[in-house]
Amino acid sequence: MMQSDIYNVNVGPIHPSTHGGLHAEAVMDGEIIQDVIVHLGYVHRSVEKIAESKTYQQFVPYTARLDYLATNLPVLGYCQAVEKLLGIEVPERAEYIRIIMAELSRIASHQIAISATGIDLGATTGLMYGMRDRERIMNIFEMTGGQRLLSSYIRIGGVGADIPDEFIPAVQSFVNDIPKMMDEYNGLMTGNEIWEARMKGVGILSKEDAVKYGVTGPNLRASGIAYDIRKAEPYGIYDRFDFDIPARSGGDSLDRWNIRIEELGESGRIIQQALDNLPEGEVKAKIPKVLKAEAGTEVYHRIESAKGELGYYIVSDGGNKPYRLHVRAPSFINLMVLPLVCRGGVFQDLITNIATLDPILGESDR
Amino acid sequence: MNGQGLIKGLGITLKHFFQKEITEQYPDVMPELATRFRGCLQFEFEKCIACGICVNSCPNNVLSFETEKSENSKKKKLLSYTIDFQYCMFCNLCVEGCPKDCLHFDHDFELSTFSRDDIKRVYLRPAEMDEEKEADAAPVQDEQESKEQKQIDAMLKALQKNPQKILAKMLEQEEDIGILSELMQSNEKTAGKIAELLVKDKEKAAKVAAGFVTKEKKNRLQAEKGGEE
Amino acid sequence: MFEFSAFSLYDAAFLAIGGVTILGALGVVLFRNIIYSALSLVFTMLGVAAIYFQLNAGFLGAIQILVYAGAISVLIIFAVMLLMNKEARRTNLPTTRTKAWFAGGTITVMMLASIIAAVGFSEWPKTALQGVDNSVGMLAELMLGDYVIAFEAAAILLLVAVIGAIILAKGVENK
Amino acid sequence: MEHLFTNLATALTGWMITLGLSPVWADVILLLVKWIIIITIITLNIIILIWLERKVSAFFQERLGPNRLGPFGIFQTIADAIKLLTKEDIVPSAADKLIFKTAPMFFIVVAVMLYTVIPMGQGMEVINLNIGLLFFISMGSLSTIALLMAGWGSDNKWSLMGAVRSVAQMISYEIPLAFSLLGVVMISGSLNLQDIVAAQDNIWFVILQPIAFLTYFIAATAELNRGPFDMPEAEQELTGGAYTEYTGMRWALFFLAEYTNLVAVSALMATVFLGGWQGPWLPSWLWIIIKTYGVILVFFWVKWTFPRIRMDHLMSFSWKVLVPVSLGNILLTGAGIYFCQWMGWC
Amino acid sequence: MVLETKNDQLNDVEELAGNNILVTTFEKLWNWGRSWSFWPLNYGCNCCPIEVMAAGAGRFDQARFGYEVVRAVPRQADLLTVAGPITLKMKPAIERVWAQMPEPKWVIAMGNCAVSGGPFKDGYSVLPGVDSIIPVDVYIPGCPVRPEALFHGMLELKKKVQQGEYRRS
Amino acid sequence: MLANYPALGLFFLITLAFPVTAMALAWLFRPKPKAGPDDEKFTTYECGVNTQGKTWIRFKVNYFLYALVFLAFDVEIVFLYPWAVKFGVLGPFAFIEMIIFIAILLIGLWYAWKEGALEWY
Amino acid sequence: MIGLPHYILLSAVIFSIGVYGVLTRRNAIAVLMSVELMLNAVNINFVAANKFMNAAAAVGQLFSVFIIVVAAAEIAVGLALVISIYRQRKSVDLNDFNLLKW
Ligand code: SF4
Ligand code: SF4
Ligand code: SF4
Repeated sequence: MMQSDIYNVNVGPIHPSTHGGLHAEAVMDGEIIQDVIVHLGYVHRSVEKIAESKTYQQFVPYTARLDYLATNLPVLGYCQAVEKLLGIEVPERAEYIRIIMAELSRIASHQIAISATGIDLGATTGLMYGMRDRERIMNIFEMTGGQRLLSSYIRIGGVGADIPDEFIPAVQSFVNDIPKMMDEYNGLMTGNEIWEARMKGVGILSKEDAVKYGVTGPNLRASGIAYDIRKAEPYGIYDRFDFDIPARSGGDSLDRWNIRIEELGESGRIIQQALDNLPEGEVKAKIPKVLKAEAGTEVYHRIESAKGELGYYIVSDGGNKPYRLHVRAPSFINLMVLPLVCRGGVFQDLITNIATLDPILGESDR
Repeated sequence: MNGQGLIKGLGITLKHFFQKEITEQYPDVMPELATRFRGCLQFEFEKCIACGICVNSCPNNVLSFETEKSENSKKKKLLSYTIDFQYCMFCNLCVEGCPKDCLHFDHDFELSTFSRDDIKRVYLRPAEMDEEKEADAAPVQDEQESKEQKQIDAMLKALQKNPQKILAKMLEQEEDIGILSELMQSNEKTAGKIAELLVKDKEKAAKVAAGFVTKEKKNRLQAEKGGEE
Repeated sequence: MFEFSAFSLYDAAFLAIGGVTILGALGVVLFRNIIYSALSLVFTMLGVAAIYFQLNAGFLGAIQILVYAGAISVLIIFAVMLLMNKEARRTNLPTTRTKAWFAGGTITVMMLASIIAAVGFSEWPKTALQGVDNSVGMLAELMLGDYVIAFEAAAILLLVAVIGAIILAKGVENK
Repeated sequence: MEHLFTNLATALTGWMITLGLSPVWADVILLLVKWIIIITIITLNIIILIWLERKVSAFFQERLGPNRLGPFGIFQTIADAIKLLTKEDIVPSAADKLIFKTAPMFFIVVAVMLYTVIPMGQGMEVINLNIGLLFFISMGSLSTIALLMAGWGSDNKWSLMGAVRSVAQMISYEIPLAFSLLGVVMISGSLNLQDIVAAQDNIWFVILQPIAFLTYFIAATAELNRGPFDMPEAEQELTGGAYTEYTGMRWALFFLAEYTNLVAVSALMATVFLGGWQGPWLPSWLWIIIKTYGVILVFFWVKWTFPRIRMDHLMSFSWKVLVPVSLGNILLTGAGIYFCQWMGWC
Repeated sequence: MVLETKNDQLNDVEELAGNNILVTTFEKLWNWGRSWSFWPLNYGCNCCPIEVMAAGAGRFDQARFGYEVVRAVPRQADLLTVAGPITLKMKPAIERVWAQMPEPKWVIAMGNCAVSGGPFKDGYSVLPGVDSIIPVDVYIPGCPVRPEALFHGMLELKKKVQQGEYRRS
Repeated sequence: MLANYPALGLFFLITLAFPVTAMALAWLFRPKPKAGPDDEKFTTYECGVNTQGKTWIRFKVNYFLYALVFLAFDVEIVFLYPWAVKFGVLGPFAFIEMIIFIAILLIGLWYAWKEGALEWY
Repeated sequence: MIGLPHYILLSAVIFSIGVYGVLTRRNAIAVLMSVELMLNAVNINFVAANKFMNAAAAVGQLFSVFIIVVAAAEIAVGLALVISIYRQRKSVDLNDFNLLKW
């Protein structure tokens, strides 16, 4: 073939479809991507370092700012990690509320993923529908925590306050509408021939590679491994719920996309069960004003966040602040396969792949 | 396949075309906010006991206050309370921690400013608080006098620091407030008088202040005319 | 008021179009940046199309725009994009060989002189321009009537050209 | 009403001749007037269309769209226009200044030239060209050059990639576009657009030529670089395509030209397939406006529903589907006409 | 009194008519157009941009104000919405994008991160507010900023622009 | 009377004035801040970072191949349009000739297809 | 009055410019463009002669149509040739195209 120039194109850091601060440098040969160099650190806010200067409680709001699309999930993970570290028992009712909030967050995150994929692929209307449905979740968050996005509701030892009266009807009606939403996304986007052509066989991540790179979450499940920490190593009270783990085998963008839509339904199922079994009682355990762990104790706690395995590793030196805190951010690890899945594709596939890998830069750069 | 998906998509958008819009018309219609909505952090000076829990629980050093130990009682006296709102992350920890419920979030979210300095709020000790206390306190003449003097000094300081806020209680027009504060800056005597009156007799203070303003206005008008001629 | 006769208007138009076309043509051979040359070529083609329009050969004018300005120049610009490996400003330099310069200059001048002489010395029939633009139909009748062999030959020529060009451009090494 | 504009034109010419102008000059002035009218139509159209697109897209997305400036936000575009007019003009230092500056002008001139041949009513066109249809197609093909100029002149990778892509796309779709119009030409036997409209006296060509209509619609969408074929402005991919480096008025000219093209192509579609100005009750010029806007609304509908197609699918769709289909349509039309003649229907 | 002021006004008008009434009316028109047509370039890399997205979406619909033409390129943008923390690594990019925007241009610092570094003010890699590198016109405190609050900021900016204040570099 | 093509030329000339006027108006009203030629404002935009390598990229040969096939079909249009105009008059013989003509070019298309010239990349 | 000779003169000038370009340009693509100029000049001749001398028949125009076809074929093959040589030589300079020395 005719030799053409190998040239580098910078996608990002300020680019509409890099999900905030990702800088992917595509090495292109004509229209073919030869390699992608991922530059990270544009959103590095030194969160792990900040953690060392904050008490255990004070750090809670920061965790919400890691994966801000699924606010309650990183907070839940952190709180559970600290509870594990300190041996705090969480009241039953709080556990159920937490599950509801966590799954709502998962839905919100997936809806953002759906919307963002929509706009990245040019289906602006898809974005609007996704965001529209997400607003209902935002309302529920505002109802409980007081803020739309970073609701700051889950606390160490439980949740901030009991749910208000209008909470259950709102959640119930949202859950009832989930199948309708899924139909709409599928009708507008998934079933669309253009959509399918843009996604099918694009950015294939094989089972082996996914495992090798440590990819988790929907991306891993799209590659054919039905691995979900909610099932594999149930935390909280997830073992009480009956739900499925959707898995596909292709590992391409379409599968990753479909997995997310299917997970909406599964999350809906979990919320429904939690609503049905919601017990009465306290929502926050009695915890001391100053939390201190024994010196030298350490804990690693992982949960299934919307993006994959989110782990917190906390080391204590006996003070009221963590000695060291590390976050195993799923986005960071999932993002590492971006060059792998993009190689050999065309330029537009890069955008598709970024969208369907659904990284959150706040989490991966920390 | 074969375009059925495309047609279905067209159908969906067409359906939505005729559906009702979900838009909320914000500036015309205020949004319905949840009761727990956290807009702007408000502080009630009167209730605060200066215990410092809020300051300690805030993750980001948003809150700070100045206290003064008074001689006659062991209690700390709160002089000013600062909310440096630009660092707040609306986590509600301070509100939950406060034993006296003097912090709360209201529903005001329209906080935009043209200058970064306007974001910070400083709450100064309102004068009435001390007055009420005085009424309760035992009437020891000398002590009271010295106390009064102190109050006047504090008031003077406050007046110099933030005249608008205090004067706003006496004067209605913003223009007048500006004039008076200017006047006070240039003339210490006036400031002293107003501070004294403020501490002693509120109504009289208002009257005097109004008088000052009208006088100054006249002066200025004349000065302007003179300039023109 | 001025009184323009139809003729003088026509003449002025011819002079303007001809001038622009010649300028464009000069641009093609004189610019040192190949992109400028190529755009200049487009300019010339539009000028030639204008001449066709002036000659009441509307169909040919439209074809000229369609094929030359719309297709051939795109092909040329794409080829330039394919072959660009130098600084743009120095892509279309004149030859360095003095012989070529000499030959080029002489041949051009001689040819121009001889044609001008030939035009000037010949007797030209005093015919006027035919005003009706009906060439489309006539062309079709000729094309599919008397000249049908040429017509099909044109198709074959195009076919061969396309195949040949694809083979050449794609190269043989990937076989 | 029907002959309002034609009568006005005749009256104007007559009046000018009585003033002592020669007919040629009277015609020149009439042409000037027509030009002014066309520019007004274009600008008005743009103002309405941009607003309409924002509104319509909003309704598709269950939003309201502009509604705060003027009734239903109708003055929104005017504000935008004023803003764009007074924006600073930046020419990047790396750009090829001459080409960079001429590209938008070239683009808009080509776009305006399209309006010369469109019949805007019975006997209402700027110039009644014999080869109107072909002229339209050839003028449309010129915009590729303008795009290439913009892409090359900007000296920016996004611009160049966007330009080259859109040119590749436009040339690919020009073939099916031209081929799909052939069927119509075969039936009407003329390239004159007025004749083509007249030939649809009894039946619109969209009924006789449904395949051609569909191919034309798709190809026109691609020619116009509209969604789902909006490669040059693929903001999520190429940030701004060929127009990346353009600011203020220059960018506005591109934008204007795009919408000008949209109206022109829709008007041609209405003319060729939807019976042009023909229609009952209403005056002819109103009919063409209604039909054109109808077509434009469909363009909007398609754009705001579909995701952007991938470049390679886009190209192979043109060559591997549309070109054969449109060629087949020609053969079908030919066979159909012979069948008709044989049956004695026409 | 009333008469006097009227006379004053009349004098003013006469004076203006003498030299530059045209200019001022034009300026007014320009400012009107500019204030109704902010085309934002959204920079954002944390939570606040999500609220920007929400502001564009159906429930809040930025389009009502005519501010929905989000540009991906600084060249056609009028308003740089900085949402989220500015890290040291991002600083040059922001500066460049700001420089590449054509005049007149404005900046909104949205969210406490952009205003002051916000929650991450203790971090070693976060700038103390975007106004340390580029001039900011409107500050919107909040974490995150509600879409309505963003609109409020934009409407405040509109007032400012209509008064004819814009920055020339 | 003004004939068609002169009118066309005239129209073209006036149309040239349109963008020129627009630009002139814009020039009149737009702010012209002072900036040196090396100002950061005039740098090439590439998502906020420096461009790498030359911006004038050499592309793959496929663009050229597309243009090539396009050229062939564009020339075909030249023949098809007169034929279509006269279709009703020319008779079936011309129709068959045209089918042959199209068929020959379709061979070209088929060849290009087979050779992968119609593949993007 | 403008007549046929003027058109022929115009075409002569354009043709000569084309010849000059062919002989003095170094870039192969520029040479091809010059050839296009020459072909166009010929076309002008054909059309002008047809329109002035025998307007009833369109043979001249038909010939220019064929010339357009030839020109298209020429430029296609020519450019492809240049590309294929470029692949070997990494240059479009005609000075480097001395194939016999190869
Ligand atoms: S809400 Fe949180 S950050 Fe804000 S002042 Fe209270 S404790 Fe501090
Ligand atoms: S916690 Fe409440 S009472 Fe104590 S200092 Fe803070 S505001 Fe005052
Ligand atoms: S201000 Fe708060 S919500 Fe906004 S980006 Fe910063 S941390 Fe996120």
